[in-house]
This record gives sequence, C-alpha cells and structure tokens, in this order.
Amino acid sequence: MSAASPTEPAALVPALKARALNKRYGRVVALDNADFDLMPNEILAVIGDNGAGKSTLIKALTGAVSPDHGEIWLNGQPVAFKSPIEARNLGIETVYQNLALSPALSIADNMFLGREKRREDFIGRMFRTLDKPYMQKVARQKLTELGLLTIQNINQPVETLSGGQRQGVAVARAAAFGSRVVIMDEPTAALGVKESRKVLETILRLKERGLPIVLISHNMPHVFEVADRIHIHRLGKRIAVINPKNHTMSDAVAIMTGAMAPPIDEAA
Amino acid sequence: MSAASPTEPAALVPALKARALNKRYGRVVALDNADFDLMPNEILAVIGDNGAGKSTLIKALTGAVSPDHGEIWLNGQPVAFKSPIEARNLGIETVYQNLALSPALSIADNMFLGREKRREDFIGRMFRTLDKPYMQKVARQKLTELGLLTIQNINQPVETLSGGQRQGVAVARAAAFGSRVVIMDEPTAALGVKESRKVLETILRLKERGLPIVLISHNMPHVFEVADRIHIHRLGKRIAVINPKNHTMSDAVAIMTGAMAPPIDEAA
Amino acid sequence: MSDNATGSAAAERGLPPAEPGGVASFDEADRGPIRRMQEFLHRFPTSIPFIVLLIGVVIFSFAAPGKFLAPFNFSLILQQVTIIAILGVAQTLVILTAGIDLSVGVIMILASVVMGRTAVVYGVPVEIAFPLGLLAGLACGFVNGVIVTKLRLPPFIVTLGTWSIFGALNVWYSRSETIRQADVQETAPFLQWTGTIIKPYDFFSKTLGLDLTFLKGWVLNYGSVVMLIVAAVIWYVLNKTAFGRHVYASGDDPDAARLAGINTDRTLIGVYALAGFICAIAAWVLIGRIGGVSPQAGQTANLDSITAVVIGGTSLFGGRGSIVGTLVGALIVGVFRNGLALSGLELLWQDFAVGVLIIVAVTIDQWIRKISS
Amino acid sequence: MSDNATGSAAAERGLPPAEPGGVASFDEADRGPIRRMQEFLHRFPTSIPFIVLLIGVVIFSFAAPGKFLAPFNFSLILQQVTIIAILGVAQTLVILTAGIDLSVGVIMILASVVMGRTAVVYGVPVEIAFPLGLLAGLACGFVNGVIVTKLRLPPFIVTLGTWSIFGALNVWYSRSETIRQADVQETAPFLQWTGTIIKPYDFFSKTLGLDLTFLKGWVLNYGSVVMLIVAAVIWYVLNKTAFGRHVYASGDDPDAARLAGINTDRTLIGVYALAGFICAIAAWVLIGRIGGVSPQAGQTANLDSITAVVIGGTSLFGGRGSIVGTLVGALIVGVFRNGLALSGLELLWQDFAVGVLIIVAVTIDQWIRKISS
Amino acid sequence: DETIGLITKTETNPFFVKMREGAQAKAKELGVTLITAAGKYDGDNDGQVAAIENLIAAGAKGFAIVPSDSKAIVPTIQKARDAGLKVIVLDTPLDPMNAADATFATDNRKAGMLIGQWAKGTLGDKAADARIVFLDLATNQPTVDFLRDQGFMQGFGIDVKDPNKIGDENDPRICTHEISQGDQEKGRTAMENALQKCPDVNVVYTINEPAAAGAWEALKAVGKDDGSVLLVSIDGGCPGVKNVQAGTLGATSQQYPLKMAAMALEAIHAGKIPDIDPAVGFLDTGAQLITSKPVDGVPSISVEEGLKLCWG
Ligand SMILES: Nc1ncnc2c1ncn2[C@@H]1O[C@H](COP(=O)(O)OP(=O)(O)OP(=O)(O)O)[C@@H](O)[C@H]1O
Ligand SMILES: Nc1ncnc2c1ncn2[C@@H]1O[C@H](COP(=O)(O)OP(=O)(O)OP(=O)(O)O)[C@@H](O)[C@H]1O
Ligand SMILES: OC[C@H]1O[C@](O)(CO)[C@@H](O)[C@@H]1O
Ligand SMILES: [Mg+2]
Ligand SMILES: [Mg+2]
Repeated sequence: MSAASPTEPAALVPALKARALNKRYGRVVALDNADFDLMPNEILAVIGDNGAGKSTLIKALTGAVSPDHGEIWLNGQPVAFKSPIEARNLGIETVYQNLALSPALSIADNMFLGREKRREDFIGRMFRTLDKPYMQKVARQKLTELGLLTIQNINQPVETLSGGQRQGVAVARAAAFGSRVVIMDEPTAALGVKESRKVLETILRLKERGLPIVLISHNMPHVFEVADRIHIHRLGKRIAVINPKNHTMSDAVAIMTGAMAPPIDEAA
Repeated sequence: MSAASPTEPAALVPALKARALNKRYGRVVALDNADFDLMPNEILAVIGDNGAGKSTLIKALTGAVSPDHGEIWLNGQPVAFKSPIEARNLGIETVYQNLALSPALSIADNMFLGREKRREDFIGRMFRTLDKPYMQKVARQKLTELGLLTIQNINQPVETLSGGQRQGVAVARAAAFGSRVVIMDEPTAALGVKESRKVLETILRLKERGLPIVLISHNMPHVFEVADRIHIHRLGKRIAVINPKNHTMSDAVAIMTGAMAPPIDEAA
Repeated sequence: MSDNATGSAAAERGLPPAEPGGVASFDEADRGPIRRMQEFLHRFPTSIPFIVLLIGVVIFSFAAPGKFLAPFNFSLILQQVTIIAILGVAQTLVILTAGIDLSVGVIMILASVVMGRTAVVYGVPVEIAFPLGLLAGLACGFVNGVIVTKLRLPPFIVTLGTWSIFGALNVWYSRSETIRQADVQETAPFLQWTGTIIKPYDFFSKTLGLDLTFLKGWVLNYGSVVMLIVAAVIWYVLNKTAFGRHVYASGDDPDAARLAGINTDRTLIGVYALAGFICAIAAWVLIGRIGGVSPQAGQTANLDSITAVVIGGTSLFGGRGSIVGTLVGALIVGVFRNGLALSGLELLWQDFAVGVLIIVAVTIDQWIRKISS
Repeated sequence: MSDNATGSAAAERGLPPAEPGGVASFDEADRGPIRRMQEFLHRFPTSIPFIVLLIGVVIFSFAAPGKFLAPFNFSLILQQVTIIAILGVAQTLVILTAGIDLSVGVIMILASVVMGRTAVVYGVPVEIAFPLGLLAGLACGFVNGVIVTKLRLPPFIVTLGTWSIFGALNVWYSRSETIRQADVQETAPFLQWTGTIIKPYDFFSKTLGLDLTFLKGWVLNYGSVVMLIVAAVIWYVLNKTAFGRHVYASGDDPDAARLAGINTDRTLIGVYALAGFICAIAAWVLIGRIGGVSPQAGQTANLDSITAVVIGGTSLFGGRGSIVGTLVGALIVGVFRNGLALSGLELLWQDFAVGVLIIVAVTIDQWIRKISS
Repeated sequence: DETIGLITKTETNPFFVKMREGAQAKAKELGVTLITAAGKYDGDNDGQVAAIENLIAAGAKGFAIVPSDSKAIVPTIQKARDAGLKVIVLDTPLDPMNAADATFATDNRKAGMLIGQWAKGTLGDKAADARIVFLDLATNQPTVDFLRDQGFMQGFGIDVKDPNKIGDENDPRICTHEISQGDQEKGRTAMENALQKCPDVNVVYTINEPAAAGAWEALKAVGKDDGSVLLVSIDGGCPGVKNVQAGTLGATSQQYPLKMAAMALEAIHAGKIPDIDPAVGFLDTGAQLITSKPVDGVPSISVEEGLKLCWG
C-alpha cells in the first residue's frame, strides 16, 4: 500500500501503480477499490467482461476521469492527473476505446494533435508556421508501418475513414509518441487479421524500446501471445493477476467470468 | 446479371443480390463494380482488409448510402432503397459498424427506436401513449439473452454504457426485429469472450428461424465456425466466394490480402 | 469531463433514477440530511431549476421589500412571462432537434394580425378568423420544416430567411395598421379572452362558498392557463409518445436516428409545423395581453424565447432538454427583471445585474447538478 | 446522407484534393467541360461561395441596371459590409469552437467609446487611448472565455449575460453622450483614419505615373484594408498554426480533443480573447465610418455577424468552416441589401426578397457542393 | 414615500438619457423616488408594457412615458389609469392622443415645418426643382415619424395628401424615403443608398441628429460636403447645435427633453395637470429653429442661444 521507497531496486518500482480506485456513476459502481500494477518494461494485459470497468480504470489512470478516491503512482511518485494532458506530458500515451480523434480534421492533423511540429526555419520561429509536409510524411510512414495501405490520402478527414482505418490512426499516434507508458484499450477490435498482427508487432517493438505497455483486449489468443502478465478485472476490481505461462486461456476466461475462483496472486 | 425469373426454384433466388455496385468518394473508390449474393437461410460471412469496402457495401445494400450505379434485388424483386427506413420496412435489419444508437436516449428507447409500442388499452389508442413498462421488459430480456448482465439499469442513457455494452444493444435490436434479412457489421468487435459466444449463438438461432444472415467480421475463427459461405472483398469488389469447408483460414486470409489468387467461384 | 456532461444530460431529461442492485449499494444507515438532499435531487433532477428560482425569489424579497413579495406582483410576473414561455415551448421543440427557430416571434405577430384583421377589419366571423390565424401559424411552421428538410439547409439560415419573408407578409397583410383594443372588443371579444382576469379567491368563494383567504390578492388570466395547457400537452407528447422519442433521437444524432429507421424528415417537419401552431396560440395570448393587434409587437421574442430554453437547461446541440426547464427558465428571467425593476436600482445597474444574475443562476444550477450526481 | 455532410465539411475547410493513386483513377481523356468544372470546384471548394456571389451580382445588374453595376457602387458595398465582416471574423473563431458570441456588437461599441471618450473628452493622448480601447475589447473577450471555461457554462448564456453587463458599462462610461465627428477630428484624427478614402486610380497615377483607367471610379477606405488584414491574419492563424488546429479540434469534438491532449480551456480562452480584440479593431473601423462615437450604433451587429458566418458555410455546431466563407457571406448579404435598395422595390417587398435570396443563395451553394463532389 | 416612473424608448439615445437626468434632478428636488425603465430598442412595445405593470405593482403615483408604439401601448396605459395612476406621455403622442392624462411634447409637426420652411427659404428659386432625400425612422411610421416628415413637406411646400402618412405624395422633388432607425451607422448606410438613387440630391431631411451625423459622413465621402447639400434635422442636442455652428448641419429644430420630464414629474407629484389648449391637444414644450443663416419669415435662434439651451 505504500509508495516505493527510494532504496527499492528500480525494477521493483512499478511504472504505474494504483490502489483502491473508486468511481461511481449514480448507483452504478464502475470501479470498486480497484488496484493496478504495471511493472517496468512489461506487457500487461487487462481482461474482463464487458462492463467490468476496464476502460474506466484506464481513464482514471490517465486523468480522463477523476476517481472518487484512490491513489496513483508513476515510477514511485504519487500523481493526481487533473486532465489527460498532464498524463501525456509525463509521457503516458493512450489509445482510448472511443479513439479520441477529431472527425473533421485530417489524418495528419489528428496524428500530431496537441504536439504539432513547427517549421524550423526563421519563418517557423517567427510566425509559428506549421511544418505540414513533415507531419504528412511522418503520418503516412506510421500508417504504412501498421500496414494500413488502403489509406490513400493523408489529408482525408478522419470521419471518412473505415472503422479499422480510424483505429489504426489512433494506434499509430500512441505508438509514435509514447515515451514512458503506452496504454491501449482494445486497439485491434476493428482491425483486420493482417493489421492486428502489425499492432501486436508494434507492441512488441515498443517493449523492445524499453517501454511498459498496457493492453486491454477481449482477444485471448492475442493476449496470450504477447502478455507478460494478465490483470483480470471483474465487477469493478482486480480479482487476479496471472502469468500466461502457467495458465490456459480457458482458465483466464473462467476466472474472468466468475466460473473459477481466482488463484492467489502469483505473478511478479 | 438478370433478375431471377419467376420459374426459378425459391432456393435459387438470392434473398439479397447486387450487381456492379459502384461508390466513389472524391478520388477514393469505395465500391468498384462489387457483386453480392445472399442465398435464403444461409449465413454469409463477408471478410476483407480494413478499408476494403465492406461497410460501404452493406450501406449501399440497405439504403444508407446511395451507390453511384449498380442494381439490387430483394428476393428477386429489384429494389432501390432511398433510405434505411425503406429497407427496414421490408424486414432488413442491420447492425451498422458505428452502431446507430442515440447516445442520450435510454437502452429501452434505443431498442424500440422507430417501432415504439403503444399501450393497447383505450388511453393508448386515444392518446398514443407508449407502453414503457413493456418496452423495458423486452429490452432487459433481450440483453440478458446476450449475456450482458452487467447492465443494471435499462433506462441508462446509451452514452453511459461501456463499448461492449453498446454493441450488445445494437445486436440485440437487430436480432429481435429482423424478419427477412439480418446484416451485422462486425457485431462482436467490442464484445468479450462470453458475449461474443452469445452473439454467435444468436446468429445460429436466427438461421434456425429461417432467416439469412450476413456477418462481417475480422475474426476468422468466428467466421469459420458459423459461415455457410464466405464472400471475400478486396479493393472495393468481391474477388471470391469460398466454402469454409474446402478452405483453411490461412487460405482465406491469403486470398483476402492478395497473397493467393482467388479460386474460381465454387460455392453454391 | 465527459461524464459530467452525460450525467446532467440524463438529469435534464428527467430520466428515472438508476435501479437498485448495482455492484455495490448504498449503506442506507448513514444517510445524513445532505445525503438525503442529494438523493432527492438525483431522483428528481427537474426540481433543480425550481431551487434556483426560489433562491432568486428570496434575494428579491430582500432587495425590494414589501413590493416584490406580494401575491399581486407574482401574478404579474406570471402574466409577463406567459408569451415568452409559450414561444419557449415552441422553441424547445425545435432546439431539441438541434435546430433553431428565429421566426417564432414573427409567426406569432403574423398569426395575431391574421386573427385580428380578418375578424375586425374584414368582418369575418371570429369562428373562422381565429382558426385561420392558427392555420397561418401552422403553415408558416410547415414551410420552415419543409425547407429545412427538403433543401437540407441549416435551420438558422432558413428561419432567418423566413423571418424576413413572414415579416414582409405581416406588413403587407396588416398594412402596418394597429387594431385598437376597443375595436377588437366590439367585433371579436373572443380574441381578448386570454386577457380576462380570474381572481381565484372570488372564484372559490362564489362557486363553492369557500373563504380561502390565502388566495386573496392572487390574480390570474386565462393566458396563463393556456400556457400551462400548452406546456402540459407538449410535455406529454415529448415524454409519452413515439413522436417525442423521435424528436429527441433526431436531435441527438441525426445520422444514427436515420440509420435506426426514423423518418427524421417527417419528424422535423412535424416539429416545425407544431412550433408554428404553438406560436399562433401565443398570438392569441398576445392579443389578450395588449388588448389590440399590433404588427410591431414581439421583436425581441426570438432571443427571449431562446434564452428561456437555454436557461432551462436545454442544449443548443439538440437531444437534451425539457419543457419544464423552459417554463422555469422563462420564470427566472421574469423574476429577475421584475425584481430589479422594483428594486429602484438605476436602469444601467439593473442591466448590469440582469447579466450577472443570469450567469449566476445557471452556474448554481450546474453546481447543484454536479454535487447531486 | 452523412457523406454529403462530410464531403462538404472537408470542402469547407479547404482541404487539398485527394492524391492520385486510388483504387481506380480517372480516365483523363473523357473530361468534358462539365467534368472539368466539377474537378475545379472539388479542388478549390472555397470558390463556391464566390460563384454564388457572382450569381447575385448578375441578377442585380439586371434588376437595377446602370446603378448597381458601377465601380463606385461596389466600393460602397465593400464599405457597408466592412464592420460586419470584421465582427464576422471574430464570430467565426467562436463558432468554430461550437460557441456563440452574442456580445460582439456591444464589445465593439464599448471599445469605440473607450477609444473616443478617453481621447476626446478626457484628453488622454491617442497613443494611449487607442491601445486602451483595444485592451478593453481584449479584456471583455477574456472575461467571456474565462467564464465559459472555468464555470463550464454554455457560451450562449455567458455572452447573453456579458452582453447586458458590457452594455451597462458602455452606458456608464459613455454617459450616453455622442462625440462629434469634428471633435474627434480635432483631438484624435487617428481614430478616424480607417474612414480615409483611397482612390486606387489616383494612387497609381500619382505614385507610379500609371494610367490604369479600369481603376477609375473605384474608391476604397482604410477600413476595408484593415478588414482584409484582419481576415488574412486570422486565416493564417487558423490554417497554418497549431493554435488554429486546436480551435478546429476543440469545436469538432471537445471530449476527443481533450483526450488527445489539447488544453481546450486555454484554446477557448484564447479564442474569446482574440475575438474581443478583433471587435475592438472593428470599433476603430466604426469610428472611421460614422466619424464620431455613438453609444448606440451597431446594435444589430450580433445577428448580422452570425448571419455572415452561417451563410459563409460555417457550422454552428463547431469544427467546420472558414474565414473566407465569412467574408463572402458578409458580401452576399451586402450585395442583396444594396441591390434591392437600388432596385426601387417597395421596402416591404425588399424584405421579402432578402429572405428568399438568403435561402436561395445557400441552396445554390449546397447544390454546387453536392454536384462537385 | 411617493414613487413616480419614467419609461423611455431606449436606454442609449442621448435624448432619453437627458430626459432621465432631468427627471432625476426633479425627483430629488421633490423628494420622490424615481423608477426608470426603457425598451430594449426603438420600437419595443413589450418591454414598455412590462415596465408599466411593474410600476402598478410598485404602487407608483403615476409615470411619464415616451411610447415606442403609439397605438399598441394604449390599452396598457388604460389599465394603469384604471388602477389610479397618472400618465403623462412625452415626446411621441399616443394615437389617440387623449388616451393619456396629458401629453407634453415638442410640436413635432411644427418642428418639421420649421426646417422645411428654412430649407425652402435658403434654396430660394432653386426650391422649385430641389431633389430631396428623406431619412425616416421606421417602416411602421410611429407618430413622431410621420409628424416630422409631413411637417417638413408642408413647410417646404409639398402637397402631403394624407398628412398622417408618409409615402402617398407624388411631388417629383421627393427622390426617396429611406429608413435610418435613428441610428448613426444605419443613417450612413441609408444615405449611401439614397445617393445611389439620387446623385443630384441637394436637400436631406433626417428624423433626428444621430441619423443626420451618419448621413453627413456619407455625403462627405462623395465630396458633397461642399455646401451643395442642405442637411436638416430635429433634436438640438449639443453635438447637433455644434454641427450647425460648424456648418455641417444647415438647421435643426431644438427640443427640450429635460423640460418635458421635469414638468411631467411636477404635474404627477402635484396631482394636477396644467391647462392644455384643447385645440392643440398637448402641451407644447416648444421647438425652436437653430441656424446660423436665418431666413426671412422663419423664426429662429442663433447657435449661441442654442448652445445655452442644448442637452447631451
Ligand atoms: N459516464 C457513465 N455514466 C454512467 N455509467 C457509466 C459511465 N461510464 C461507464 N459507466 C458504467 O460503468 C461500467 C464500467 O464501464 P467500462 O466502460 O469501464 O467497462 P469496460 O470494462 O471497459 O467494458 P468493455 O469491455 O465493454 O469496454 C459499465 O457498467 C458502464 O455502464
Ligand atoms: N464518407 C466517405 N468519404 C470518403 N471516403 C470514404 C467515406 N466512407 C468510406 N470511405 C473510404 O472508402 C473505403 C472503404 O471504406 P469501408 O468503411 O467500406 O471499409 P471496410 O471494408 O468496412 O473497412 P473496416 O474493416 O475497417 O471497417 C475506405 O478507404 C474509406 O476511407
Ligand atoms: O428615434 C426617434 C426619437 O429620436 C429623437 O429625435 C431623439 O433623438 C426623439 O425625439 C424621437 O422620439
Ligand atoms: Mg471498455
Ligand atoms: Mg467497416
């Protein structure tokens, strides 16, 4: 329950940690004393039934929703984000389930929203002119990396994209800019087989870059393929954390749905 | 290319058929002479990359988008829906990818949107009073059938639901009211393992009731589990229709992504 | 955050409270008075604007002692807000569909001129002239609705255009001539009926022989009764009929509503036509109020009606709001203006205070909503 | 359908055309003149309102032959729309964020009074009085922005409230006294500079010795130049800077913008403050136009500025629209009013025609957009 | 304590502001409470109706009002009088005039006539083929509007046909009637449009001085500030009189708003209405022509005198 002491070895200080988060909407309890631990450089999957409170947990962690009570630590430091901007400024990048894209803006604009790049020459410094060609180039490149080749026009408004293309834009944005923690809420839900693959590869690549990643997903094969640990959420709280190597998918689903008793906490 | 002649046996007249559908947005070609056939009482899966044009195809078939040209037949009769209402009035029920729910209205209201039930007593006939208790009861029952038990309040506005819960509402609506054709555009994308199962069961139950169903999905195991035939869409057109019994998932994905040449049309 | 918006949206529409049986439920024992108040507000969110109204009344009882807190003055306020409240009801319908109707004021005037001039100047029996006026209102609204839906133009533009057009028709038909109160009284007194005063005390003592002293001093007119009936009917339509659900859905997300199978065009035309009809009823109340028929009246009515709607908590983006809110919104503005006028403050500082009070009122409203959710 | 909306939204913001290399590409051979026209409109969607404007001009050349189609008359129209166009630019900023500013007119008047009265009546040097007026506008806008964001109130309510408040301050500071043209001229002629007339023909013949006869008859004033500069600067800000992107995003979907990491509060405060500042510039142009300072000028400016914005194709729901559209929108209304005034039509039928023309103009605009997409 | 009300057309027109100041001073002197109210714009009847009702609720002894709509307000004024309030109408007479207890006003027709006569006299022979532009108040022609406009015509020697209606004349010297709403900016726009129709204009009648100031700017912009156009108006506010002095305004008929208000308050306070000549129907608070170029046979006062009497 206590914050990491300065003498704790770095690897033991969770990158992101929360205790006893609560969030109630009227009579609906979305978070019920939920705990959370993301260790450095791990891929943590979060699974749970629809309505279990996974998205609310993520929103509470990133300042998109203010929990009624509870505490959060980033790399051992207590934090209380009042808005998603504060979390982002500390390097936490999130793909929200509803994507958080501006429908009428272009793909490139969305990709760089809130961190637009200025021209580096005199004019750019003087008149704060945007470097649109640069942003378009990078946006196209990031989307190509995700295999979203059907996108023909990087200046197309996001609202004209297909469901999967939109999700791709949001994922590409988070992957490109996350510097401390990357959180993805069902990033492959609308993606095709090939595109989903690319996202999993991207997640692994982010891990290689030393980042910890949170992956919320209903896709058990995906989860078991990439996760180091699995956080199981049920009725608003974490009921177990399991190691995918020691459990089968059916176990995970059984625990998640309440068909099996949660094991005693085992994963590091 | 011609409509079914009256002498054709019923089983051979497609429930829904389209030829040479075209839809262009500026320079983006979303549908490029796409064909489509849904046979009576079959489950037809439609698969394809993100941005291949699947959703546009569905929208063109249901009057949500007017194709630039092309022809459509419902049970052998040529049709040209000017709005989704016309399609719905003929018994075609659709789960659109963006769900088509009214965010501020309650779950029960959304479920009965456009086909509200009036009280049957004198007052109902006189003052067109809605039978709210009835609609709430049915809504709750339909959601329970889909295993969406975390929904606590049937009068909750849809915008306060989790991603999966929302999708559940849209699926429940289509399943409850489809009388001629049911079309589902990625109905399980946001659903959990258990809930997805229920949707697949629902689809099979609809088939038992004698309906033909169109299922768009990126989830190959799901597709191969329930589909009678698989329509593969690529770059705006149907490039193959395969029988899942004769092909593996990898085949399907390979054809879909262009890695394998489409087989000659084989499925009935 | 978005949840606040959401919460109050639900509250605004007066959705019933969540059912019990959530993941956790309240510990029923520890309910202090504050908690109970919260529960109450959460259960009955429509009571919130009333609280704001009450606060206003209390303030002015001190600011204008004696004068403000008198039955007669309250009766007056009610009469003063009647027309704006009725137009506000019409405006609420339109705004719920994410539209706006800049022509409500002029439709009202046109309808009043049609009723008055047809009856008084052209000598047509009021049994025909009055329905003709209602029809004129309905027709104007219908035209608005048809243009909005068939040409797919923004309602702001359409009603700005028809505002000019109906205004010109008004000048043309009325010849800019005011019809005197005395002439109306002689030829078509029915048109003035809405201005007839009722004294509830006298009514009860005469008809039932009751001596209800607390009613002494209260004065009503039939215009206020008409207002309440119009509001009740539209409340019913919005909340208890399919058409009402379609109105909310069409404003909330028109694309979704269309995909879900709602004929949004028909709904919108219905809404504008109904709004026009309600404006014509307001015309009747207007004639009762000013006695005669003036082609000049009601020019600020557009802004005033929109103000009542917005103060009443209805969103200009459509899909969220309520009729009760609009009535209270109109009353809040009426109370402020009347109270300030009686306060003896210099005109200039009255204006200043109205501005501040409107902002404060809505702030308190939002704040109560927040803590009660 | 929703795609039409989408298409024109992109068009409105003047997004560059799609890149080649789609699934299929055009057969470049079969491009008839209509197809080429379509291509052109699709590439340069901002040209569409100009076409509508042109249609208006052609109509009036016939309706008011001789008088309308004269350089001098065009110069006049430009001068007549200058103030509304500048306020329209301010209003566009606010409306792009899904807000509305009912206080633009009164901010302008207040700023003009601060400039004029401080300089002329209190004898403060214009070098101080003028910036003070600009500051007053900025401050008013800032107050609007802070209330909108910090109290999270609907902009309609906030600016309705501050409209009253700023109006009261205007009466208080101006004492409702008019300042004469001659007095301004004597003490602070700089404030009238925007009214100074430029004759392009004389200018070129004097400075460059060019005899550009086609410029004969054209008359400009510095107010119009100021208008163009303001519009150009704001166009630049909206399209070429990060702030501009944030303005669009904040209006398009505020929740998404916030989640994406935009400080929407800061953006909104910036927008309102900037709008207030622009209103103060409009104040300067106003003084130039009416010569002196009048505390009651420009009271209908709110509705007029919103009209220009909406006719210019900007959505009242935020996130979609352009500055160029607003300028053309203001011009369209100016052309209609002027053309009708010259047409000799009876006033009543002029009103009628303005209404019809507004609707027709926007219909044509939508229609061209549709066929060009 | 005694309460008396004053209701004006708007809050920002200097004319009404001065009226209010006059009333305030008088109220202080008499030791009564003054409640003031105004419409939201020139022509706002509804606001004035509510203001009257509020005065009834406040138990006022009576009030003075400048009616925005001279006909539509009549029943409400009747209601107030039935409730025992004394009602004195200022500036803009009611229609019918006797609907109030009394009317204290400028003789608007005479005020118009004075500037009409002056313009005619100044032009001399040229008056026969003058080109006149009228900048009127509003489409619905409230009493001040037609009284001044038709008065001007009568003074200028134009056959007015119906003396209570603008626009039924067919004298070729009338070039156009435009609407100014008594506003400076709209006055300029109205004059600009008029100039397009009447490039040869040489007389401009304006409803009031704000409109005249706007018109002047439009004239100046086309170089017609060279004395080729006679601009006349009504009001006699200090800025207007100074404009006469500067020569931009040829002549103006001065009105006396402070006097109107002060007299009204006194009468209401005393509860007795001064004697009014039944032939006139209202108490004329006077109107004097101010010009620096007097014309024979048209009584006028000098700018210096005008400056002493001016307001605002
Ligand atoms: N703004 C809100 N108002 C009311 N209830 C809400 C709100 N947001 C979420 N909820 C409720 O909180 C619960 C948890 O929702 P959440 O979105 O966190 O679920 P989830 O685990 O992410 O589900 P899914 O897998 O479907 O995305 C749900 O029952 C939902 O209805
Ligand atoms: N309104 C529109 N304007 C412009 N382009 C559009 C529009 N709607 C769709 N498109 C384009 O048409 C193509 C097909 O889109 P569609 O939504 O049909 O794909 P999809 O196969 O359903 O993809 P997904 O699996 O991601 O849902 C995409 O490239 C998309 O960008
Ligand atoms: O707008 C018309 C009004 O303007 C005045 O002339 C004052 O400027 C008043 O006498 C008149 O009622
Ligand atoms: Mg979720
Ligand atoms: Mg799709």
